[in-house]
Amino acid sequence: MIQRYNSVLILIGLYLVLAVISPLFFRMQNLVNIFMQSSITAIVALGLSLPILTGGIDLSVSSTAALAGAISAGLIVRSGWSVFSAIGLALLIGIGIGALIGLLVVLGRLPPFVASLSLMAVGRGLTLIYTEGKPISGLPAGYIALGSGSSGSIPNLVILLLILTFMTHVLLSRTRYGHHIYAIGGSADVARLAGIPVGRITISVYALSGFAAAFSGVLLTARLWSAQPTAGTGLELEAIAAVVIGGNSLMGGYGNAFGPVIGALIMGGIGNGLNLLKIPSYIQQVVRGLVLIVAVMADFRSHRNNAAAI
Amino acid sequence: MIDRGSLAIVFAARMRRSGLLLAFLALCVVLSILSNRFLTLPNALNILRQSSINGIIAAGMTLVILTAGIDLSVGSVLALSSVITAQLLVSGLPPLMAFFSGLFVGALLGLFNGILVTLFSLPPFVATLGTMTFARGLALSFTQGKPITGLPESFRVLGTGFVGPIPVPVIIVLAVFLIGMFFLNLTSQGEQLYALGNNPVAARFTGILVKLYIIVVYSVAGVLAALAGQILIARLDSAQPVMGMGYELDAIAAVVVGGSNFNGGSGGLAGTLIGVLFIVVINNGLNLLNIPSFWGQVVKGVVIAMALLFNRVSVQERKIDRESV
Amino acid sequence: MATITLRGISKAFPGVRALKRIDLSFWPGEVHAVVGENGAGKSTLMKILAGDYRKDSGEIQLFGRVEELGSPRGAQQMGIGMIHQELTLLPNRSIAENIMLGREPGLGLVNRKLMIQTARDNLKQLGLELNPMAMVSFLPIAVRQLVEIVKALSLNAKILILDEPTSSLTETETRILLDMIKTLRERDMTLIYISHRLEEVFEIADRITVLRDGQLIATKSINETNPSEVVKMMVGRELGDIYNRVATPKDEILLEIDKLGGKNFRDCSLVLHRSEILGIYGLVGAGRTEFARALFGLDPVISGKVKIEGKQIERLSIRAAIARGLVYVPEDRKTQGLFLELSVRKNLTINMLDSLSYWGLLSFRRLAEVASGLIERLKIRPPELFKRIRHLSGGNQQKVVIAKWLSVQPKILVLDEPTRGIDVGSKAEIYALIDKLATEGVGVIIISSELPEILGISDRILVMKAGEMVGEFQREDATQDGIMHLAAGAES
Amino acid sequence: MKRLLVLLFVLGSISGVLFARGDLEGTVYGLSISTLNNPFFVTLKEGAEAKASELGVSLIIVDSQDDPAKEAVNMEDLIQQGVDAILVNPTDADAIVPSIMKANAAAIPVLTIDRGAAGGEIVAHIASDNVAGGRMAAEFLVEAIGGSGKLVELEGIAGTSAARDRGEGFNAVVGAVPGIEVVARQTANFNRAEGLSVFENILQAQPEINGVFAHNDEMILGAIEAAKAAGNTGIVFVGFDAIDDAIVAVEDGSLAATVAQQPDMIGALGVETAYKYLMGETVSANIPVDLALVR
Repeated sequence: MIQRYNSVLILIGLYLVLAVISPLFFRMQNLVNIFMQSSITAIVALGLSLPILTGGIDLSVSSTAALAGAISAGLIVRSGWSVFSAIGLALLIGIGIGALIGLLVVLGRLPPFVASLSLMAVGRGLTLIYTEGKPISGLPAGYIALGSGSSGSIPNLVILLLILTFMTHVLLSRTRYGHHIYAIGGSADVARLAGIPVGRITISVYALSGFAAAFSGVLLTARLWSAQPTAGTGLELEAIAAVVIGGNSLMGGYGNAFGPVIGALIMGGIGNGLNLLKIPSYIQQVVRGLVLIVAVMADFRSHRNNAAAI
Repeated sequence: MIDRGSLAIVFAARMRRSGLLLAFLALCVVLSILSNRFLTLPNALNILRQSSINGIIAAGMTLVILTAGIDLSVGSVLALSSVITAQLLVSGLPPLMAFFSGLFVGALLGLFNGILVTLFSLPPFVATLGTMTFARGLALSFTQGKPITGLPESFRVLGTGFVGPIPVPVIIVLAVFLIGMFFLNLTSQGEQLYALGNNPVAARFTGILVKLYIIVVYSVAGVLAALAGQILIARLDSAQPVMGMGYELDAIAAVVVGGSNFNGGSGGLAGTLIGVLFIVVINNGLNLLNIPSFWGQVVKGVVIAMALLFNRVSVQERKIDRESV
Repeated sequence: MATITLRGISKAFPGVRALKRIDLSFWPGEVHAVVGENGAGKSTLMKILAGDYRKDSGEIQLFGRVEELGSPRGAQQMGIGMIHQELTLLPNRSIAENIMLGREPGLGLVNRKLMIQTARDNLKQLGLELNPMAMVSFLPIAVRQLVEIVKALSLNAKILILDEPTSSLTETETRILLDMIKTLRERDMTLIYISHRLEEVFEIADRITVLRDGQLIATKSINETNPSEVVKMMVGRELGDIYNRVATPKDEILLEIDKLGGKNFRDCSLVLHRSEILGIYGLVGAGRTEFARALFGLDPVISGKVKIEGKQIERLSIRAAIARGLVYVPEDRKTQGLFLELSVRKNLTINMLDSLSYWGLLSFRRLAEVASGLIERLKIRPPELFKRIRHLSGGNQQKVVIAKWLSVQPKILVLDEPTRGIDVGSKAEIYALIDKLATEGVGVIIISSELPEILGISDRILVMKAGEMVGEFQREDATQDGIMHLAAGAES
Repeated sequence: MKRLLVLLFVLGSISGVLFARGDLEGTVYGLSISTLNNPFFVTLKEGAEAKASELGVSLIIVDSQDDPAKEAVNMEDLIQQGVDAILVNPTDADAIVPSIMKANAAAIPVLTIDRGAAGGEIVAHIASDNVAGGRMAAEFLVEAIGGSGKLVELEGIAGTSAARDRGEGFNAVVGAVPGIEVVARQTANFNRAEGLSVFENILQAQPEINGVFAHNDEMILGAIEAAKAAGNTGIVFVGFDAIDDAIVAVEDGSLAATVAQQPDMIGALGVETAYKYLMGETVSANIPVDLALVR
């Protein structure tokens, strides 16, 4: 059980160190900032953690986010749709892209890596075509409030992240569906023998990942007050890193809903700390790479002992 | 001592990838119908030359994926080794020494990856993601974000020279693949590499030095990424810290399109070579047909997915009768 | 009324006729053993019953009604439970989650309390006091097997198919299981029992069905038959004593181990002579496997000395062991011994690649010759060089694992559970091979939890308990009771 | 646990060393740059740094790596540190608006450099005009090939403002000249290696090309290498940005012209304007920096 808390320990340790060396770090506003800054990566990572739990992967999240942001913004600004229905359609498109990856994986038997890589290219292309390469701005206040507003002193983004984390936690640990996701990641054959509809669930986790990606795309658009055709570039690697740093296994079958969020907060904290410490951007990349390695090293030690014991 | 029988066996095994080969040939036929410029000798050489960078990287990536690993750092390794080589060249080091120094940097970074993966048991994805980030940062801070230009002519032969009608990079990439295929298919080390990719535990029980092999494989991937970088800077006459971004995905795509799978132990360089050519030909076709860049990505994604599906269907049929017995 | 009646069940795979018109009935309250060599069609028949395969023709009646089983799920719902030969538990999930997999209580949301309680009740029915929240990966293999059985029983199955349920259990654990099977028979369940261990079959089965080459040879009441008749029906010929020992130990000492200590074992000493077959018996957890692994250099050694042919080995390592002619055949052939996706040829020759290279190049002709030689020598079936090893039967896979070491001309062969889960014909062949190797001067250490095997094959038997060597028997003095007494340890 | 301690130690020592040279005294300006992976912006940054040390103020430089989301994070971190002014070189005119409004709310003056912002309160905008630059390049190119012929346009990263504006200016001019035909329009992502391979491919498809315009110098330099390798002479190449390599190429004649912005000047003017503003001087809202054609 100890390794479950390993990433939490790393998170706390990291934040303490940063607090010691930068007086600005532990200000309430700064901590809220970190939460807010990490929330979009965290939401993508939450969704992405589902295919990863089944032993798959989804690289298309970055372009799905961009496409969903662009379409929701475009429908409102260009076609006069209501905020609600525009976002609804964008989320549906995200689900559709995810489901398509799932179909390619399940029926086409393509490796998830390539299936989602292909759709990543397609999604990026469609975004550029739809936006004609230009950002879409002029969004109504209701839309913008999603990503930029706050309720009381807590930013909406943080509230949404907490809700989604809680929902994912319940989904994974309390629902039959969640149990079946773990089962598929542990062994698809075992799951099949237990009468679990492996194909359908596999398709659905990609759909959920697409949904989370689309939702984060909408939030990103709301945060930036405009839909960017190049939004989310590199988001997939960041989200995967968050999932792994949080202690979930890339091989599937092991992990929980808090891991991806903690992973995102660790990375967000590092980025924020490096900025507050005024570390030059090139050096930041060096430090970030090394910290990633060290953090995962600390986390994986316990896993390894487990594996050796068997 | 290579007898004809063994070559025939090797060839037969390679032909299992024929589904992909067919898809590739189909793509070429379609392109030559759509553009009369496609099927010309200069364009063929052109395609081969453009395949050289991704080809060399993908060759290393194939080895890594054979061991059930992955190397995301190749693009950054390429950049860091290239800027160091360029700096050495500009400061007057003899080209040959600069060249080998660059390869050495690649080997060191690969070695680092290999050690993280084996001795520290890090998942290859994370270990190489870390290297990818920090090596890029090193390349940027080494150059302060600026290109290094003005490489000596004798070095540039590596990228721009010809042997007869054939560009030097084409010769290098073919040499890399020939040596690699030779090694993988005809030597004991190659066969052991497949074995350890298929089941590292059993390989260890058999006395194969699994960790050493894996470290060597990552180092080779690093050297090859550096070699690709040397060719690239020789062609461009300049080294930039931002070179090679996204090359890891291109290389992985080529390897996977070429039929290797992430579980390790299956696939090979022949497939990768077709995979590399496949992707270059798509890009070449998009340019020849002057397809607007927005649509280019859509076409690329769809074509790759279709090719894989096609390949999967043709493999599937054979797989059924083998598995059910 | 019969619980299941099979009429004319046939099944063919491309190129192979796996089952030919099987007619068979199973009754409530009976333990019905199905035996046959690997490839005889037992697994195919059971998979059809479990809904895993579809039959090509024939009909299945359940409680008198003709049913289509459709899927594993369908079979489960009709009351057919199956325990597979390979463990089907998820390592990273709790016992409760595994037992209740696919049937988690509650609508949408899982009622965890109920799930854990149900799991606990199910465990209790088998007399197991396990924490239902414990992760399966932390359980010993034997306990996992018991959980597996609990899982199947908890399905309220009327019919339970047990496919080699005892293959990884120790004697004691096997007893628990067999007692449980007897209890279930009292409850009028139909138990279909597949095993290679005829002594178990004769202990608990009421009727016995023999399959060979996809055909039903006979179904007999247990009182009407005897083990040697069953073996004869299985292999289709008379199969004399399967432990036919010819080799006799020489005086020359091959291996001398002095107070070796490591993880889970300590102060283990032994001597192995040329041409000797030394059995090591111990219950699961006695440290037998750990001892063998350390000897082969797989795990670190804390103390002790090892001499091979009089020369002390300074640092134990796999390569040092192989160089001195000590080789190890691990207990789990699929995960530790075989390259499942590679061909028979590649598996067989993995140890001799370097010696069959000329100027760095492999000679495929020589490799094929050597592999063909081994295939012939060990009667590996089918005799195809390029078949993927995954598609061979367990017995033939095991032969490959042993065969690959023969090429390095081993002097000392350590075999860990060499016949687990393989059929009697292959067993006999492996015993004959071991004896032949001993005749040629190889010293063999055989680790096994099957007492008849240890008694039948060994010249000398060492007993391990709690990490220590607690006793030694010569072939003549060894008895089941004597060994069990030491291994189970009445005094502790 | 031991690993964790190691991690803490590593982090502590890295940041301890770097923190030791931090200086909170004096006026501090934040400089948010769209990307430091491009020499143009590196030069801009250096111009700003030089001016800052001349004026005795300190600069905190953050790099958005062309990612608006990262930019938003960086801007928040700058605001959090309570800088006296923020100079921002936005990744995108629209996406920067919320960040600027946050700075406004925190009463931190904001200046935009090189690229503008679509909203928020801006003290001053210091930039050269990309659309005008595109026009300038087109006019030169049309004249250089004698008023008619076949042109190729190498586009920047699709969706970026630089690619958009330069393309817009260029196409506005060439579209109006009847004898001019743009035979290929392909993206090479502002990247020299891609400029090389994309132009190689275009050379295969188009036997006759009179001139090439690329949205930046990196791509045009790649294209020149491609033409050299193919032995293709007589093509007029025009780039954009006037980076050092391009100037060398103009001098040796392989590049006909490049549109010179003065990034160091833009950076320096930015810092200077902020300084003046904080000293209480009035500054004009729009400070143009001259463009020039280097030929």
